Amino acid sequence: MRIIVQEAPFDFGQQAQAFASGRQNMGAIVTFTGVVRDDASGALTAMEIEHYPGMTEAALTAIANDACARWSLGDVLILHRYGRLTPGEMIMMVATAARHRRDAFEAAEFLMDYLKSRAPFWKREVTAEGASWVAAKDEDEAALDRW
Amino acid sequence: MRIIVQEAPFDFGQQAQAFASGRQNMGAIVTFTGVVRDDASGALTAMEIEHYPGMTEAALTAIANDACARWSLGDVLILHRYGRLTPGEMIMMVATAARHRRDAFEAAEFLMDYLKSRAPFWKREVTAEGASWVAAKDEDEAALDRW
Amino acid sequence: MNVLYFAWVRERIGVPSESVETQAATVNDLVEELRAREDRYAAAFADTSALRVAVDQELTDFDAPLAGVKEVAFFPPMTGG
Amino acid sequence: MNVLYFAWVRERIGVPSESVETQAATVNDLVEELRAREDRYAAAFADTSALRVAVDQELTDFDAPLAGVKEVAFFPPMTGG
Repeated sequence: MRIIVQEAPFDFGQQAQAFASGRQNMGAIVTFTGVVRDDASGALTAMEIEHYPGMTEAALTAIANDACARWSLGDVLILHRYGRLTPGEMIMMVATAARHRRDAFEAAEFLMDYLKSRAPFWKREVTAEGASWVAAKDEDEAALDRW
Repeated sequence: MRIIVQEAPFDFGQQAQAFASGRQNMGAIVTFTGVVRDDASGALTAMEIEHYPGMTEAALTAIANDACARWSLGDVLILHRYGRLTPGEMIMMVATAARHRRDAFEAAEFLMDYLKSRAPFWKREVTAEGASWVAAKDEDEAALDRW
Repeated sequence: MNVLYFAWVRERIGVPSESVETQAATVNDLVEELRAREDRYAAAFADTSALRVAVDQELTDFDAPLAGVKEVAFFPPMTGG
Repeated sequence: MNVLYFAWVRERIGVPSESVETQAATVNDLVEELRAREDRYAAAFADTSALRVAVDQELTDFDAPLAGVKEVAFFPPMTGG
């Protein structure tokens, strides 16, 4: 299991390749990557991500451990950035390796649902008109009921 | 949309990076990669994959088009190999890009479920004792009922 | 009409494809004609519930009509992914 | 006890963290004490249903006890991923 919290950009291709390589006993690899998405108007200047340094890695580790307890997984990676990002930049990724594809898919969705609402990150959108904190969505909270 | 059928190995990291890059309007990228999995005994020498050259690309394109009709997707990639592969080699990958993560995840699972039972590939396992065609699994056929 | 065989169907029949002269109206009629030819066909088509068929490279059923069709392929359930 | 604030809670209170001397038995008691201090605290804690709390870096509820606790953090619902 690898948990990485960093400000710097990451090389998604390299991370994905390294995670997937040399897995003779894991038939299924799933990755999810989150990208800073500009809205249709192109108004977003930056996305600023604040986090809780002492708690973040522990919270991500706990979420990854939960996933390993619920599904038969060979490995889990969670990588999440903080700081100032611009549209098109990758914010984070998760990866799961499992013998069977259903486990790999479900665990990756579970990781994402918990990252959204239970990991100590807060997003602030910066536009030409000013900045505002992204409000948590009811649908993200509701997504946890699935598990 | 990209549909690739080839005998040669592919560079998963490079494909994943290229697929995910430069997507300011797509917040969610999901990839799935299938790896030739050796069973616990380490008995598998090779996995041979036969396909139906005239039909394969058309069948994969139809599956990708179905996914685009059902979910709001920005892009889809399906890459599938044929020929003789050894344990640990990557057989195939799919990738989906969407504004929202649920669309990207569900579409990738849909692609995989249809690839398993509706794309004209046949797998043959080669061991020291001989070779045998992989039987289709009831659970793979049942997985289609979900969609 | 070109008839193609894949995986163990190909192995039982012994060739990957062949040209077949037929007036068969449906895939089922064609299967009956092939079964009557030789034992290797009878063996390959013993249980059509274990087979799938594509007509002009589209998956279909065994009652599909063959009028105007150029290519029929028989194979076991697919195992991609 | 070290008290931390994140996101708009930090902005309203004006500092990212501070040391607080308190005998509060629970998080709710601590919130009451802070609210009584100054308007900026009252503003930040006006609606605790809009807030989340972590005690010694674990998510918990506002009725969590504070005996032996070293660090309490207040923040809005998280928006990771």
